[in-house]
Formats: sequence, structure tokens, C-alpha cells
Amino acid sequence: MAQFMALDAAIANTVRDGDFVALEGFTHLIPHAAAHEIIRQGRQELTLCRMTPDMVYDQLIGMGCARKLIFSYAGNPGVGLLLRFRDAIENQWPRPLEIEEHSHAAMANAYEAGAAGLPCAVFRGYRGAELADVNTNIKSITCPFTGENLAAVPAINADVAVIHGQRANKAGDVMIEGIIGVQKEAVLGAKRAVITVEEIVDEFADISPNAVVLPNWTIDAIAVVPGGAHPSYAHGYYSRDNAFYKDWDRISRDRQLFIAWMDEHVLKSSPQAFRVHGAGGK
Amino acid sequence: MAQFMALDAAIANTVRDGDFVALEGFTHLIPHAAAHEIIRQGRQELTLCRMTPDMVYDQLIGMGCARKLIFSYAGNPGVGLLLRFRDAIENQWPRPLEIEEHSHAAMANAYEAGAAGLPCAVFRGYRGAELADVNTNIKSITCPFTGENLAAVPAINADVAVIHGQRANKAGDVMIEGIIGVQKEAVLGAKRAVITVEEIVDEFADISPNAVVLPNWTIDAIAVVPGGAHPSYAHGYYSRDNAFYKDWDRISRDRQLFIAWMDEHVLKSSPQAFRVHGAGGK
Amino acid sequence: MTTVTLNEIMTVTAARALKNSDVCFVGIGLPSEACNLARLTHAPEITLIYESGTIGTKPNVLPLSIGDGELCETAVTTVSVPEMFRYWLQGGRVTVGFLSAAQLDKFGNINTTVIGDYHRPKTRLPGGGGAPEIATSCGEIFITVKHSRRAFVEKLDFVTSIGHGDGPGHRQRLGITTKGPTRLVTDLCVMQPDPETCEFQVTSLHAGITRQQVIEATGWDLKFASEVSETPTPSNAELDALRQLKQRTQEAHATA
Amino acid sequence: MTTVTLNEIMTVTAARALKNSDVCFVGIGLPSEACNLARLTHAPEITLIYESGTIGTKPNVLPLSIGDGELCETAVTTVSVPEMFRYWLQGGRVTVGFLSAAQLDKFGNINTTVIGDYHRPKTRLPGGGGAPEIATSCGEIFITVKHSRRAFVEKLDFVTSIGHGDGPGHRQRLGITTKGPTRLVTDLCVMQPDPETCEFQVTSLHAGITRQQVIEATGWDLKFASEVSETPTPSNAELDALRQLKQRTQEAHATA
Repeated sequence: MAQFMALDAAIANTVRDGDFVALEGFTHLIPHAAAHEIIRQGRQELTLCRMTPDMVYDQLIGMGCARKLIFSYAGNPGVGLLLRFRDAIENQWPRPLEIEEHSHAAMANAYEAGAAGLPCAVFRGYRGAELADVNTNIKSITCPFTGENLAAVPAINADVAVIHGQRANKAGDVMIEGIIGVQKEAVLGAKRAVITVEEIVDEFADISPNAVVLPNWTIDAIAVVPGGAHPSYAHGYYSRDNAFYKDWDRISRDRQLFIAWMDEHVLKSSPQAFRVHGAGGK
Repeated sequence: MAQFMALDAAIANTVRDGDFVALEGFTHLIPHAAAHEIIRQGRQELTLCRMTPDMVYDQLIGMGCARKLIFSYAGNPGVGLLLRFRDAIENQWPRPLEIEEHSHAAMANAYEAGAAGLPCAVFRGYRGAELADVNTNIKSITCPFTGENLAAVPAINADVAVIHGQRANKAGDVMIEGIIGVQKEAVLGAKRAVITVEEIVDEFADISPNAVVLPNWTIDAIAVVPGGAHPSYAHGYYSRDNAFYKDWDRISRDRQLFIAWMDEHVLKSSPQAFRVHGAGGK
Repeated sequence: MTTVTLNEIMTVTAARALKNSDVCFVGIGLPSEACNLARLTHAPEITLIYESGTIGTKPNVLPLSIGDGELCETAVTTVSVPEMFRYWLQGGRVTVGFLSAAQLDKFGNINTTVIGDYHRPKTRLPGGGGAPEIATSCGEIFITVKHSRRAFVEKLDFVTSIGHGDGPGHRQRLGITTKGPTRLVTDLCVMQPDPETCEFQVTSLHAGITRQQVIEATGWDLKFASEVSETPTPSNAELDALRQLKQRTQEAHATA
Repeated sequence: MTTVTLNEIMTVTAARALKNSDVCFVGIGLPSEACNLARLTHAPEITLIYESGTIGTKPNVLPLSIGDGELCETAVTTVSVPEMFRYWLQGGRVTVGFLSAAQLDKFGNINTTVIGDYHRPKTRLPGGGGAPEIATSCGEIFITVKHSRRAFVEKLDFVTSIGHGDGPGHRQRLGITTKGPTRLVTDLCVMQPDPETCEFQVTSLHAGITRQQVIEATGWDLKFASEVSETPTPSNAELDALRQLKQRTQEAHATA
């Protein structure tokens, strides 16, 4: 049952060294504040999972928190490559990073299967794609009716799912809307779930009956962190800080510059910093 | 691309003798008006598919339109058995009815697989259930990662999906909300789709970005039929006519009474009749 | 307060089996009545799920169908039916499935499909609906059925959904990891499976009911637990809540 | 109107390949520019889909990422990413997939994964994202890439997504029923696959571009169609629309 708590307590209570952690968000609602808190708390040996690891995963990897990355697109979208990730892969800096690489379709299906309690996802995929040759977690299965050969990948069931949502009600149910990605699946497939939100409201008034709402009994900890997705965005609250994503290319290009930036903006900062980030938005 | 047309034209243009037809709706938004039009147009030899065939399928079966029924629960919920369906199964009246029977989980997954373009659905089901012994379309598949034995059923891809929605916009996109059942999956999995709606609006103002909207290019024909779901209901428009569902037990109990009722309320009636039904609601 | 009926004892007793922390997949009819009574009395925070996709619903009157509008209007959220069966039921999120039955046997296997032969039935019943996977995916299963020799049979005409199968180990052999039926509440008694044999045995009798009455209403060789208590009596508050719920429901469904 | 650049010809030519009735799965970068230009000019009814889940989106500026807020705000509907990949892409609802590439070969196979060995890469690229299944599930594939010997290679370092594989019949042997790459637009020319060999050959040259220039910018033994035309010149209306779009985009992304 969801407990409201401060971000540092929420992370301390749910994310452990060595955990399989999915901080999800598909461009939208990326849990930057929560990721920074994980870095501040010095979590180590994490297996990180995300379809679209971007800046925040670059930071986790560059700070040495991750042992392994499961992913399908590791770039800074519209800007270029993910330079701390590259440095880890190409030069093992600051430490070697094991990877398990999939296509988006595979990971989306794997999260879906995780939420659905299935051991694997079955889909039509990877035909002619060389990833199937380098990733032993890509197998196949035969349709018992048509004989068609389909791809199969293991379901994703994280130890902890970390997402950012727009708002919680007082009962601790959380609503997300807009580009919803695979967040619902990440939460429902995980053992534990931590959600940061922009605000708490008395109740969700006048929302669609089919709005994406995670009931309080599917969540472990909720932390109110206004602006907690910045420089990503929160639909209805603030816009994506595209200029900052572009600037990340400069900051992350140099190890020393990266370390200095992280020191100032993350290690010496606090969960409250995101109130400022948030106010910098729309 | 969706064309707006009168209900009789919509049915005449899309539903043919011998078709595999899914008139879907899970208690809510059941397309009664469209079903009545199918009966009026004398369609024959249909394979009817629905998770919860209720009154309207009782009518189609009792009028001899159906050759086969694919289903998972054939009852008048909260009232009792489906008496025309029973008469067809037990006494072949007015004609024999072939059945393919599943569980809800199997059909929900099969509709999902149909929308997803897969040949079959894979799920954890039918364990210890005798349906697997009498339905040859229930097979199994082995997870290549865990060795777990999972159930598989063929995907549902109807020739025509028929559903009722709350409203279309002028571009021909259709929105449904409330208990949404498997309607989206039925439409996306079908070759053709006919949708009756309560009304046309200029545009969907202020709806959630994640509202269930079927884009116009997924639909063939839209007919405006206010009250078209009665005695089922349309969330936001009118309530379920539970008294009528109870009365159906009486009407359907006797072949002659059933025939007389259908003659008066369906065969000698017109698509416009539902305006009256609709007005009788909330 | 008028005399308490056996049906009322059945519903109140079934309701008492549910906890505030339960996530309950609700079958229509007797289960729906019991689950909503629990919510209106001792378990206000219970999460009720109907297979129509409504999660955390709080209807003011009992729904006639599993998809009445009020279920959606009062729900925390309403999801599609594929999502309901995949993420919520199969996903292992449901602690209790609450079922009824046309026929059941001493192992809590259930038939709601046919009376007679499947291919040439004497009576064609509605079928399983959600039951086959409710019976295997929920943490445990409660069953509530009115006692009669027609319903409580030695051998089912058809196994719609599994209880304890043919006894100890059957569920496990099928790869099922959940408990199965743990409680059966009728209008005469409460039964629970013997931990050794998995066979339902009477653990409490409703007020005024004799062992002989239950034996006569049961189609199998009925066992009694070593200690058989009297089913606790419904409280006035429970009876009030139940009667008001049924009164509201009757009025609501009498007209369109 | 200033001089038309080759990049502008490339974008306008790529845009012209799209029809009003297309449902187009849009890759980020050059494809996004071409697809939105088509929508703002000759194909106002085109349905643009981004893998973030936005269907029928009409952004006023080009998104930087595939999930910028405006994509959702202007969409007909926004679905979850599993639904996007299952119902819309795998469901066969998409007529055209529009991709770019870091490397491609003469059969339209694409690499966006690594330069060098996969396990010890010289340059680790972002990876396939949606491309492996876009390449097989969409009715046909358009590709737009800037011409260079680094990009147009004889042999890919890694096959991220299949084009025509190793030539005729390869897709069919893999059970793929869609057409694969049918058009490649660069900043020098337009290429289409030879119906016999499936090998991309030049079918039109942009204004002022010689065969030799294209040959020099191509890493494989380049073929020309029997008739090579000049790529039709962008109209003023197209150039206006493109330049305004890029101007609006630049201003929008310069600040938060």
C-alpha cells in the first residue's frame, strides 16, 4: 500500500545495491529527481533497464552505479550519442558495463509480459536483425495453429520500478497522462514501485473513467517532487527543456566536466532542487 | 476511411451472408440497433463471436441468422439463462448451432492477439478446465526460457466488427469510454468495422490525450443511432434498462412470444426506433 | 429487526471472510452481494474488481450484470477487458476470487457449463466466463452456493474450473501455485478443506441447522471437522446494511 | 527566395513520396522533417505516428525527441508503447515506415548499432530502437540519408534492420510479407531497388549533380537505372513551408 514519504526515504526504502531497477519514461515523465537521489545515495551494481536510456541513465552510468544495462535505444534523441554510455562501452570508464540489447518492440512486449505475469513475451520480430545473433535472450517459439515462427524474449520484472507521474490523490492512487510509455507495465511487473509526482490532490475530479491510474495497492512509496521530471517534462505542468538536452552533449563529452557538473548539481544538491528545475519550465 | 451513412446502408455495405461477425460490448455499449438491422436484412449463416453473448445474440440466434457461435459466457447476467441460445443448443431450434466455447481470459487474449496481428494468443489458462478437452482450438506452447507450459488459442480476426460508441467527430474518429471491453481489439482485428454512435460532434473537446479513440482510417462505416445500445447503455447518455433485461426472460421463454416480439419490435420496425429506446433511458 | 434468514446468515458469513486489505475478483450474484456487504461493513477499504474492467468499485446498489454503469462510475479506474485478464488477474494482483456455482464437488471443482453431456446437454448453462482462470490465478478462492443435492454432487457433469482437482497435489501437478478454494459458505454451514485430503468438511453450522440437514442437502459423503462450531450470528449492523443494500437494489432495478 | 540547397531538395523529394492516405511511422531526424513537410504541403490528411505512442499528430515545430509534448497535444490519440508496437505496428496498420541510417548497404539493410565489432565497438551508436520491426511490419520503407562513403558502405558493420537482406527472396524466406525499402532519397539523388536484383539504383539526380559525384560518395559499385531523370525541383510553396518549419523549430528549441 502506497506510503507518502520524502524522496530520500522513498529511495532508501526501496532501492538496494545490486537491484534490477527500471526507471521508465518514454521521453515524457522521466524520473530525474529520483535518479539523482539514487546517485546521491551511492547505489552500486545496479542492473538498469529502460527502452530509451537517455541523459539520466548517462548520469547513472557515468557515476558508476550500473553493472548492466538492458535497453533498446541509447541516444540523446535529436541531439546525438550518449557519451557517458559510449565511454563505458568503448573504454570501460568508469567501470565495465554489461549490456543486453533489444529492439523497442521486444522491450515493449517484455514489459507487457512482465505486467501480465507471463514468463516471456511472444511477438513477430527480429526477422533479419543481427541482434538475435548477439543476444542469447532472444529465442523463438512456433505458433501451434499456423506453424509460424515467432520471436520470444523474457518478461521484464524489475526489483524496483521508478516512475514520475502527474499527481496522486490523498488515498495514494497515482494518475499519469500524455505519453504514457511503458510506465504502467514497469510498475505492475515490478516487485516494488516508487513514484514521484508533481502534486497531491484531494481527489481526481472529472477525469476520464479510463484514465491511466495506478491504484494505491500497486505502489510502495510516493514522493511529491514538483519538477521531478526536469529536464524531461510533465504534460500539463511544464515543457521539455530541449535546450538542456542539447547542452548535455557538451557537458557529457568530457569526463572532468561531467564529474564537476554531477558534483555541483547532484551530489551537493538535494531532492528539493527540482522545485527550481520545475519552475524553469513552462 | 470512415464514411458516415444511415444504419441500413452501413450494415448492407459491410455485413454479408456467411461472415464472421463480432458484435462486441461488455454489458456496456452493446450494438442492439445494428444487430436488429442485421436481422431485418435477413443475414444468414453468420459465425457470431462475442465474449458475453446476451439478449441481442439470443435474438440473432433465435431468428436463425447464425451457423456458429464463438463465446465465453452465454447468459442473461443477473437474470438467468439465455433461452433462445439454449433452445438452439438443446433442441436445434430454429436450426442447429455449432459452438466454440472458451474462457473469458482466452477470448480477451484472442481479441488482443487479433488486434496485434499475431496468429495466436499465449496466456496462462485452462489449467484443470475441461473446455480444453472439448475445444480443439485450445492448444499449448512451451516458454523457451522457463519451460512453462502455457495455453494458446487462435487470434480472433472477424470479417466485420460491429460496435456502438459514444460519439464521432466530423472527421470520423470515434471515441468510447467507460467499460470499454474488447471493442478496440475487435475493431483493429477485423477486416471491416461498423460503428453506431450516439452523436456527432465538431471535435472532441477537452478529452484525455489517452482517451480510447479509433482513428477514422480504422473504420469503414459510422451510423448515428441515438439510443442504439438500448436496453444496454451508453455511459454519459443513458442507463442500462435492467427491467427490460429481466423481462427478456419472459419474452424469450416461449418461441411464439419471442417470434411475435421480434416481428413487432424488429422486423416491422426501423433503425429510427432506437431514438425512442434511447429517450427511455436516463 | 425481523428474524434472521439463512440466506442472510450465508451472505453475512461470506462477507466476513473478506479483509480490508483484500483485492477481490467478484463473481455476479451471491458473491457480489457478499463482497459489497463486506465493503459496507467491516472492510471499507477492500478493493473490488469486476471482470468488466472496473477496479476499486463502490456501487451503491448491487449491479444486475457485471458491467452496470455504476461499477464504472464509482471505480478508481476502468481498464479494457484484455488488460483486466492479463495485468490484473493473470498478473497475480488478486488476493481472493469469489465464485458461485451451478454444481460443485467435495474438492471445490465447479461446473457452470452444462447439465448432462457437453455435446448433447440436458441443460445448457452460461459457461465459465472468467472462472477457469479466476480459479487458478487468484491467491485463494471463496465459494458461496445455496445448499442442495442438485448443486452439491458426487461427480460434476463438467469441470468448468478446477478447485482441488482430484485431491492433494493435483493443482501443483498442473503448475498452479495458488491455494484454490479455502472456504465455502452455504445457507446451512461453512466448509473448509481438510488440510490432508483437500476435501471440504463442515467447520461451522448456522444457527438451528443440524448435521442431518446438511447431510441430506449434500450429494457426497459429507465429512465434519473434529470441532464444529456454530456460525457466529450476524450483527444488527450487518443485517441493517444488507437489508438496505437489497432494498436499494430492488428499487433501482425495478425500473429503467 | 534564396538558392535551393541540396538538403532542401532531399527533404522536399522525400516528402513528395508520401501520400494523403498514408499512415506513416516516423523516425526522428530527417524522416521527421520530410513527413511533417508532406503534411504541411500536399498531404494534409496524412497520419503520422511516432513510436512514443502518438497517432495522427500534427506538430507545429519539429520535435527534438520522438516524444516531445506537442506530439501528444496535437495527436488524435496517444496510446501506450506496448499498444503502439502490438496493435499499430505489428498489427499491420502502417503503410510506410520512414527511416534514416548511420550505415546502409545497396540492399537497404541498415546499421544504427555499432561501428566496428559489436562486442568491442569503435563507436557505439544508439541502437535499433523501433527499426528492426518497422523494417518488417510496415507496408513499405522509405529511407533518407545524406550521401557519403562512410554511410553508403559495401558491407555493414552490423545489420540493425533488414532491407532486402542479401537480395531477391531473402525477406520471403524469413516469412516477411511486406515490401521493404522501395525508395531512398539522399542529398544527391533518388534511388529505387532494381526489381530483378533488389539492389538500389539511381533513378533521378538532383539538379546540378553528376553521376560521378554520386559514384564518389557511394561505397559500393553503384548502378544507374536505364533512364535517369532529373529530380523535380522543389516549388516555392514547398521551400517556404520547409524554411518556416525549420525556423519555427530552431526558435522553439533554443530555449526551454
